[in-house]
Amino acid sequence: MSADPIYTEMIIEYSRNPSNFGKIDEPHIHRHDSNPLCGDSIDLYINIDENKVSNVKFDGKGCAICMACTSVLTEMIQGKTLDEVKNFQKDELLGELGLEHLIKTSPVRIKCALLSLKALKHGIYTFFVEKMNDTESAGNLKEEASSLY
Amino acid sequence: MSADPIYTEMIIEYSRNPSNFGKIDEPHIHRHDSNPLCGDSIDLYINIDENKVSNVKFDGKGCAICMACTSVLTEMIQGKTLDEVKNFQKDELLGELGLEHLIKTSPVRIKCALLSLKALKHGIYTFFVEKMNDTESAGNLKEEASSLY
Amino acid sequence: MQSTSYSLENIRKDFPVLARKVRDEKDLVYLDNAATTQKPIHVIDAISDYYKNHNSNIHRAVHALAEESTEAFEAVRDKIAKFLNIKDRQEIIFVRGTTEAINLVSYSWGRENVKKGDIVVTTEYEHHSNIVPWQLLAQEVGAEIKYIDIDENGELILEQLDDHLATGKVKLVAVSHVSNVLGTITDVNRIITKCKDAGAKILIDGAQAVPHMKVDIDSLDCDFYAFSGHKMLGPTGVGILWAKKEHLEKMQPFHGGGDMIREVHKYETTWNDLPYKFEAGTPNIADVIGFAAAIDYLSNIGMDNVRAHEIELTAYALEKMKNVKGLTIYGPKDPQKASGVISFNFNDVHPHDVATIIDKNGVAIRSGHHCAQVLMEKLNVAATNRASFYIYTTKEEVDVLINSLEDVARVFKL
Amino acid sequence: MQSTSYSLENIRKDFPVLARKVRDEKDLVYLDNAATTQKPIHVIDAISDYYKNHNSNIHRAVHALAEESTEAFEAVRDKIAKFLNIKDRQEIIFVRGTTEAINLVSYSWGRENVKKGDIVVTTEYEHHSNIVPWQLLAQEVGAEIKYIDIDENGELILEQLDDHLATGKVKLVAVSHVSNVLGTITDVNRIITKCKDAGAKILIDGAQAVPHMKVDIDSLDCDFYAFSGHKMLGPTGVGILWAKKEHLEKMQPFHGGGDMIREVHKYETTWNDLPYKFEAGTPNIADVIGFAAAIDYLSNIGMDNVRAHEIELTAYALEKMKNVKGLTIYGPKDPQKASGVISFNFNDVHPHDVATIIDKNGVAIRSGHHCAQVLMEKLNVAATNRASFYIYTTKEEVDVLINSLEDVARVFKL
Ligand SMILES: Cc1ncc(COP(=O)(O)O)c(C=O)c1O
Ligand SMILES: Cc1ncc(COP(=O)(O)O)c(C=O)c1O
Repeated sequence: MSADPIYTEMIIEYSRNPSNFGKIDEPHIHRHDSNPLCGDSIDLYINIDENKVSNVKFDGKGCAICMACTSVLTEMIQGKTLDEVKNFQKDELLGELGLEHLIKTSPVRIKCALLSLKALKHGIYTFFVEKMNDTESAGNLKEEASSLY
Repeated sequence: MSADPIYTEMIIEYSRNPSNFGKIDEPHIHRHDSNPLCGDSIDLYINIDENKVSNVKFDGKGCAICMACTSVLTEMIQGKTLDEVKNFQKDELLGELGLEHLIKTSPVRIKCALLSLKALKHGIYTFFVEKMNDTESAGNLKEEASSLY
Repeated sequence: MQSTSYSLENIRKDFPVLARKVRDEKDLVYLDNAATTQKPIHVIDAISDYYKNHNSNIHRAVHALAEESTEAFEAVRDKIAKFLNIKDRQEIIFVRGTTEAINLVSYSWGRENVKKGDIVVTTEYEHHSNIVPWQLLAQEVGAEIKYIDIDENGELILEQLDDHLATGKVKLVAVSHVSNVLGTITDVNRIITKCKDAGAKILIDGAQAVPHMKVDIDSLDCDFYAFSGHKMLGPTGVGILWAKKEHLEKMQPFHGGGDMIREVHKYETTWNDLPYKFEAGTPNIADVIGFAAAIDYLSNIGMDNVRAHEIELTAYALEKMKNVKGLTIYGPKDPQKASGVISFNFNDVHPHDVATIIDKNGVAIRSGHHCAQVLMEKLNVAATNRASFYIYTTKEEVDVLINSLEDVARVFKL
Repeated sequence: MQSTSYSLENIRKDFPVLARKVRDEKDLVYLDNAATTQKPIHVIDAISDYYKNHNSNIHRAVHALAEESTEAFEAVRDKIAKFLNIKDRQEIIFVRGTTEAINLVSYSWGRENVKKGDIVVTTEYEHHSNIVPWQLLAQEVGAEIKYIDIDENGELILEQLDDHLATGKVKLVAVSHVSNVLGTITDVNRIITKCKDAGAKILIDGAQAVPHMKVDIDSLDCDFYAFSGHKMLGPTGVGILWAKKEHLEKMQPFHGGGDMIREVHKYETTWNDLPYKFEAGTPNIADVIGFAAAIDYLSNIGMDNVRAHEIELTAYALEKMKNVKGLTIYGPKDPQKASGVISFNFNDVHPHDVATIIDKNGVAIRSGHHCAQVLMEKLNVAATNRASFYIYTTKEEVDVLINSLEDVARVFKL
């Protein structure tokens, strides 16, 4: 069997040992999201200090792709400014795991890969609007989240 | 053009000059029926004396087939006993106008031909049940009427 | 005969049924296109190909066929968006037809937004599909139905809409873009402007418009738009509801079931994103994919050419009909104001009898109330004959129709 | 290989898609039949033939094509009546699928008959289509949903139904005839007897039963029965609601529109006879006619043979699966108690990953929640893998499935 284009060592490893798996009590941002098509379901918890991601955790159930992508996402946004997080793009995330090809090859599995990013964008949106009363910064993050699939 | 199997002289004649066209005030039986598919719509009025049809009229709008069949129906039941009317069959009616073939050849037009018979059976049923309180005689006239199309 | 900028002859070859002989080897003259159109081989083959090579349920599974089917199905949404200039594909909902689309609005939007004492406005030339759902709603919530009447040319008397709107109680104006009996093209732009000013929402029944002319939903800017695929070369069983996202987001779901949910728990459930929230259960996958071939076919011809062809044919038919004694024509006499539909009566002969007699010559027209009994009542007739044209209709076929009326005259000794 | 009294080899030749190669020239092993089945050439050709030779709208027009189409369409009702032993064809209503059928009951019967404080009973192994419509209803009228739980064998604990019925508040029991995840065959006869004694009505979701075993509606004597054509060789977009006439007669219409009316006036309307009262708008004519070919095909094989083949395959698969380490199987282990559906999990590997990996070998199974999230919650899993068989499935295909699990083990280093 040739090397699998999806199930790389890295993805299997993350799926078994996800990064930042757990929960934050009373987080500044909490977003639950799920994939209505397959049942993947995650909770993303973020704390913001001085406009930066100071802590991020997630828990939930999902396939290897979902677990790996969520792990990597939490790693990548740790310490980033809100602005950086706001502009974080799916290509960066997918690229990190060599999954860019899913966009073309698997309309179903791409949803597993992007579930956490969707939750992140929605979560930041809500934070801007509800906690900071700053609809301007929130911009079209909500539409961006929706358009992720 | 060969002789038309539907539009015989007789049918054209009846459609222009329907028999028993008109209304009875306060009739013993009044039944309105219409064909939901084409919009034919008739009212049938019947008086019963000594268990016999003493008077019968109809009015409404319909195609030549509907007008001819309703005319012939009113002619045929005039003076008949309730029992005879109850057992009156579609073949007798269609036979009178040479339209038996419609059963096979035209599932749509057969409905025009039998609309008055349907109204008749329903009307008699209601008469038995509501005026005579005689559900036994009414029998399954209602189902028979419904099954006419 | 080439009657427009496209080749009629080539087009006719694409429609297998047009080669049919009916009733003792007569050529079929199909003039019942407002009821449903015929299908080009492209559409028929697209459906077969789907079943022969790809068939699978969609959206959920990850296997090869499911991916192919899902992609093909969702691509149709994009195609429709492009065809009708819809900016957001999430606003396109697949249903069975115009009837289901309107009922969806009447249940999911209507039950929430139309209350006791409110008014729903519709018109005298509506199809039953755009009357009965509002009657059912009105009865349930205690609202009222008001009509916009038509004038002697078969056009809406729009001043009546002003009067209705002036009550301040109108929640919705539901009107067809084109009348299926008279062919009248509704001045929807004027109606929409009036409704916006008055704060009323507007639903357009486009069943007879989308097949026959260019429709631009973005620039129309109404609230709801409904149409059926089978009246525009597509398979039966596919229709579209378009609605503004702001409405769809607020509306309760209509049908509950698979695909329209996000998470189901024993006692509560959350809804899926748009458009899926309104697409419960396995959709009519194969026919949606077949419908795409219909849109391609019409796009290739060009909707402006479709319209031009119908104007030409209608003008031709109206001119010829002028000379037939005993013919009454309903609706606009100006082909620019109508789509390719002509309703008529012939002397005192009931339309059913006309249709049966000319059917012997292979001519298929519709006779009856055309699901527009309110209009029949207005015209004071039980029924009319209706000849309706489409992209494959020829002038020769119009001639056959008109010549056939001579047989009717002979049978009825006129 | 001939595994039952019919020739599997000949049957497979009737299904064009089974010759498909997927993912680098692998033979397709289609084990997603509970989602939708493949279609024999007979069904595909019936649809093409309809569009090529007969296509017309139905019920109203008198021309040749309309008569042919109407007759073909209505003949399907008779065929279904015979297939399921339904005594009265007027009780058969064409809808899009099981989901629409159940929603029709929930709106037209439910809104009238289920009131505040009443109870609707359903089960832990229901498809969302038989849960969400009742949740929507319950929410609207203030009724309650109660569940019949399942035991460790995946069978319903019917004593709980007794408890629910004992409250005297149960208006409806809505239960699937066969579970789409576990394959469990519900003891519907016992449930129906209990419901009758308690005066509760019963709706059966037969989506997974009618395709796989002989169903006799007359002798069942429930109140409502729903199923989908696309899960039994038929086209997408066709489903059936059967209901007792006494209910249909009393129920309000669901959708308003063409064909379901008798007379429409401006402010009031009367309804057409059954079944048309519930069939508003142009139905999915071509696919209903295509569905007839599916019923013929299954009738020719014989439903007893269909069932025997599935029992044989399921027994074979269960036996083989016993030897695979790390496999958890959900539901009845006795093939007599289940239809040809096996749900399983493989070690700690998420079903989505299993399905994606074995898809490379051409194996199409379903992974996910199967529109049964309440059941997933009960089983305490996010998802399962589901292999589901049909008349054309072979033992060799089962072998390919099981061998493919080795690839999963290799990738996940198990
Ligand atoms: C048990 C059961 N009920 C209902 C449904 C819904 O059927 P459909 O999607 O055809 O409406 C399905 C299939 O998805 C099913 O398996
Ligand atoms: C104007 C109009 N509205 C609605 C409909 C109903 O469309 P469908 O029967 O496809 O639901 C039709 C066609 O019958 C129509 O002509």
